[in-house]
Amino acid sequence: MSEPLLRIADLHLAMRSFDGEAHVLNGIELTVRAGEIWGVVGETGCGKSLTGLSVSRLVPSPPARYLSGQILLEGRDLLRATEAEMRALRGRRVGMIFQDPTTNLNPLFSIGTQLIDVALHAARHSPDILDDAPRGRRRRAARALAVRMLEKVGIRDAAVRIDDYPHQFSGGMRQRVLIAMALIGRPRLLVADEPTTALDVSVQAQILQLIYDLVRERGLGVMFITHNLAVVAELCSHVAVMYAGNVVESGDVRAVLKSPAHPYTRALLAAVPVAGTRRGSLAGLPGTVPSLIDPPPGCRFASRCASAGPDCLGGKPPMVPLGETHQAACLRLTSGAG
Amino acid sequence: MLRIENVGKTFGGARLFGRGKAVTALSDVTLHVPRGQSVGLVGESGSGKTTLARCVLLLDRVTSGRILFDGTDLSRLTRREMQAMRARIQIVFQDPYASLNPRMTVRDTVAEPMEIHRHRLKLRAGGRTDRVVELLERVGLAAQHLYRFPHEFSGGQRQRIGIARALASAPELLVLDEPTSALDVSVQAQILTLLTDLQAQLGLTTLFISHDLAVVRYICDRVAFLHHGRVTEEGTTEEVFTAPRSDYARALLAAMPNPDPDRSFLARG
Amino acid sequence: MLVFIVRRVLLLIPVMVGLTLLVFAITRLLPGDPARLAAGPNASPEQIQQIAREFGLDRSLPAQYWAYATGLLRGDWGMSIYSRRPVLQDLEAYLPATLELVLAAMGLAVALGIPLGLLAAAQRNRWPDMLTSVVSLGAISMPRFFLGLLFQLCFAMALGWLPLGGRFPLGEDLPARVSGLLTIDALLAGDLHAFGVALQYLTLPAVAMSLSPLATIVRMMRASTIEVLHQDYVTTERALGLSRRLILLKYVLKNAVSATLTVIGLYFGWLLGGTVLVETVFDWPGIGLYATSAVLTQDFMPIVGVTLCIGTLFVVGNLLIDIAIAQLNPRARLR
Amino acid sequence: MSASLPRRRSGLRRGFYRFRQSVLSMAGLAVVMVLLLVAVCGPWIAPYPQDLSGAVHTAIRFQPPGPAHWFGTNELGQDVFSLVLAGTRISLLSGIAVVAIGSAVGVLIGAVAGFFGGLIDDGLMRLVDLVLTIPSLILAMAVAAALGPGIVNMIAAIALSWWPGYARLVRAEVMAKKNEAFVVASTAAGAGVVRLLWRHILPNVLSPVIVKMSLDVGFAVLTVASLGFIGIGVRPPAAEWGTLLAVARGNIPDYWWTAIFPGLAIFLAVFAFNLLGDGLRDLLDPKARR
Repeated sequence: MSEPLLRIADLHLAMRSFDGEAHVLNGIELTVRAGEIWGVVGETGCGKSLTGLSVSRLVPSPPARYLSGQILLEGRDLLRATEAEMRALRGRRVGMIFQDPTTNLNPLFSIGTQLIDVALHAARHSPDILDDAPRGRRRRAARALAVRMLEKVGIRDAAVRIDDYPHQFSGGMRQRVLIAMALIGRPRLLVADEPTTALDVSVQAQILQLIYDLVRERGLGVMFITHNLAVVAELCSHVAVMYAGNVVESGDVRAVLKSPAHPYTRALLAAVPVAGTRRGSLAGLPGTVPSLIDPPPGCRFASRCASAGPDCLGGKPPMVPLGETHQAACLRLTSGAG
Repeated sequence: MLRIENVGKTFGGARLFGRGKAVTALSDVTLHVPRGQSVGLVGESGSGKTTLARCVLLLDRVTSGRILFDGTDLSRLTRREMQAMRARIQIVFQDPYASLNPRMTVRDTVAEPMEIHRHRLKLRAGGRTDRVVELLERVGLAAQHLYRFPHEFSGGQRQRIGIARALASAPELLVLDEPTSALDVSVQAQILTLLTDLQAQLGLTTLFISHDLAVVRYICDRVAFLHHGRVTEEGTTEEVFTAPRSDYARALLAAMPNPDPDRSFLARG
Repeated sequence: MLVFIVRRVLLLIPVMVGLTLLVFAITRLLPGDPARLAAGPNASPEQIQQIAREFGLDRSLPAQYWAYATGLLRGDWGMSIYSRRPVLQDLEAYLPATLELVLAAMGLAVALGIPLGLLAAAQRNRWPDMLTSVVSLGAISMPRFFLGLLFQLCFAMALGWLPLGGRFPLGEDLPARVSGLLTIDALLAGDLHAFGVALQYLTLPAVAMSLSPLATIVRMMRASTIEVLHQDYVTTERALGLSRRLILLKYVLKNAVSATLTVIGLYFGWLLGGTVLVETVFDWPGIGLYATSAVLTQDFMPIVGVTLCIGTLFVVGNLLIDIAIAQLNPRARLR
Repeated sequence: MSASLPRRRSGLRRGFYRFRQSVLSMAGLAVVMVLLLVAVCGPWIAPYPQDLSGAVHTAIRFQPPGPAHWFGTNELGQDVFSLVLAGTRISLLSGIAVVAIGSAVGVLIGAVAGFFGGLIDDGLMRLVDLVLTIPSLILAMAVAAALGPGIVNMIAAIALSWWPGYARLVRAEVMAKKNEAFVVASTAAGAGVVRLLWRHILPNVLSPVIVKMSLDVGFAVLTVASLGFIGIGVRPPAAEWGTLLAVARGNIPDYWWTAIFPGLAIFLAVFAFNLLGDGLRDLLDPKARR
């Protein structure tokens, strides 16, 4: 097995708010290798976006505070990197795409300007991106690269449209531009935070296809953050299910979705209607997510879990290995069982 | 129950200064919602589904064609008749945060339709509160919630309040405008369950507007696809989902992500 | 862009018509006898009747307005009772001084306000920001005429650094009139001495007048910069590694300035209103001083003329600001 | 992304907290309270009430500030402290009156324009644009000159230039709120115009109006003083800060106190209302809370 691209180990993050300090990430574990597409899935407030932002160290602190843990990018601990070192990695080692394509492009600059600046930034640390163009020719080389990237993400007449402004593109096209921007610095890891949530179903399918093709072609590792299990099933090779700041179950997408082990994963799957779900048989999840300020000890899902007992409040349940990559954090599971 | 016949709707026209460009939102839409059934209206953004809902709710007037409710042409109503009709058609909105007045208590919000239609419903002020409690219990809330404000509730609870308000004037037709799109899946499941229960208990007729094909397939008896203001496909849910006839419906169904990893369209190629 | 400018300039026509309507309404529709007002406090009944005939007060209002508007176009802006000259002639004489003062003050306010606001936003909630906030709020609250008096007391009377008032020393030769703005004319004539003198006279009134708009621009710029810093695209720019400097000085600046310009347009009127006060304090021979002296002598037509003139300046100033915004923001050109 | 369930309440609570924490907002509130108190009972607590009705003491002209006359005396030998105290009433009353009239008219027009839209909106907003083309001080000057001197005329003149700001603000807010789901829900339930505006829309647009009002009282006081300084509006002997300053202009630099204290009074009042308004904005306007 290859050296992991990204390894998040026991990451704890606290977020100060007016009501107190919330323990929003409670020991996240996640490993992404080149070529793997990891779906990070969970409901509102489970910490999936914060985990994604942490990989580029973009969570503002204060109010956030890393309590412990490591984020290893190609073996290097990002939590110990300086801001300047982080900047050298952003866009060049980690690319990011966010949810809303209408608000993530700067409206007053042509898309070319924005792409070129990202390319120039990346080329300062790895000149090979612009084929080692000498100083005076870099801008021209960056523009040529930007046109190639736009063509690659499916913008027709890229050489002309590069000077257009964001409002001249449709939502799906803007998301393509943002993908081009995220990948122009040739990162190894792509973090995509709900990149298709704001799009229509047919556009979503195109964007998923585009991401899938680019990932295959470039051998990227991907962290794909979403709340939509069906999208995970479509695109991802692996999945990590998050609940209240914990990864409760992770592993190969077939293993997790076909034989979910953690009660939360099961509940989540039971809540999604599929072809053949009989009317009235859909099961909602009772109760609410516990407050993350002074959370109850032990398993954070215990208050909503049908099979919880007093032992569940004893401490954070350990990950139980269930298969080659499949594991889940529940006391009711025994090793090896699926 | 509800018959939409050849309805067209065009926006824009003259203003005092300058002229707006006319936009056709609906053209020649025909749709039938039988009593006691749930009809899904599926479309992507800009398909005209919200415009159609507004026309049914008497919030907009159709430009051509007509909408018949229980045999009455909605566009020919007098003011008084329109007012009476509003008690019979109600709506639940998508965004549970925007659909409740932040400065009104739950009691006032749910009681408002009863106040407006007090002459028809013949409920005294005290009787109204009792009826609010009854409605709250029906949607899974309780009397203890009466005098709280919307911000004290979660998204799912707010949506329940919105449903209680929609039921307050004892409507026959309920328009559900993406009622679960803003909710997490576990909450969505609760609301869908509530809706199916209510439909069974009250014999409601519903027009369910959504872009989520899976939800529509789960909850609707019939379904219509709207594309660029036209109905491209209409039929029973079973028919449409298993053997779509129009290209648009086929394309949309193919683009719909499937929660079964073995049936991924990417894997299929 | 050219289409945008042409359309905007054409739109000035109805606005100007509206402006004359408004001024007409002030002179003819408010309670009070317009003829008596125009004739001045010491007029004889015959004079009043004479004016009433000229105004055509016995005719219908639309006819009166038509006569008034065509009169304006012909250059008939009424007579000043005090100077015994046509108001338009007086305005032509006094307007350049006001323009010079307004341009200097506005230039100062924009040139200092935008960088200061950006800086305050970048240093948000640290002491330079807090200090800027309080000082700028104080500056906005400062009556400009009082500030002018304090400046005179301090820099002219106590320290003797700068002249107390006026625009140019009596008895010295003025540079040849080209634009009417003394500093510009002096430079055009190559007369550095005169330029220095004119600048000395200009400094105190311009600073006194610019302080409040300067503070407003600082606050607006700070607020819009902070707003822009919270936009999603800034997160994307940071996530893809662009430096804080590049983001702030290129991507954020343009957005924040374009938002601030809209507000500057609204506050331009505040600045123009201030000329009346500041010119009065510093005896600056512009249309503002002309207006206040007219108030003292109850000379009505000059007041009306100045109102119309300042209204026009406001409209033109806002047109220029709109063009600047359209230059920055491609979407604004579509409107 | 974080759970936004108790957002509004804790937002308001945080606002109160921050308002109390903010020394400046509290100071503004305190000064406004004191000024209002002085405005109510100024003439009674003035040490030399006879000076307010125009008494002249030539023997004690231009006394510098001292224990007998805290702010000194003016060219007529009148106590400047008493005059400044008495001026509070006129300045604050006219300022508050201007804002009250301006906001009442502006809210009504803005609400009508925003709610009905279409031709009514077009017409009203063109009127607003028109009035805004003349800076308020200039418009007030012209109108006051046409109406003649007097406090009531001055207030009317300023209010005439004051309402368009409210009309614009309220129109924009009403238009935004009009399309919010809770208003549409009420419309669909059959609510009439009055119920929609009164119960649903206006309560939800009140916050920015209140913030603007508190900021505007300061600027209205400033405008009143400016008109006084130009020589329009209140005439001596009625004590008004701007008029006091205009008269005192001739006395500087030798008798600076006659000018400094009225000027400081104007500054203090405007500053206090601005601080209060700023604090209120933090408290009530979630968009500005950063």
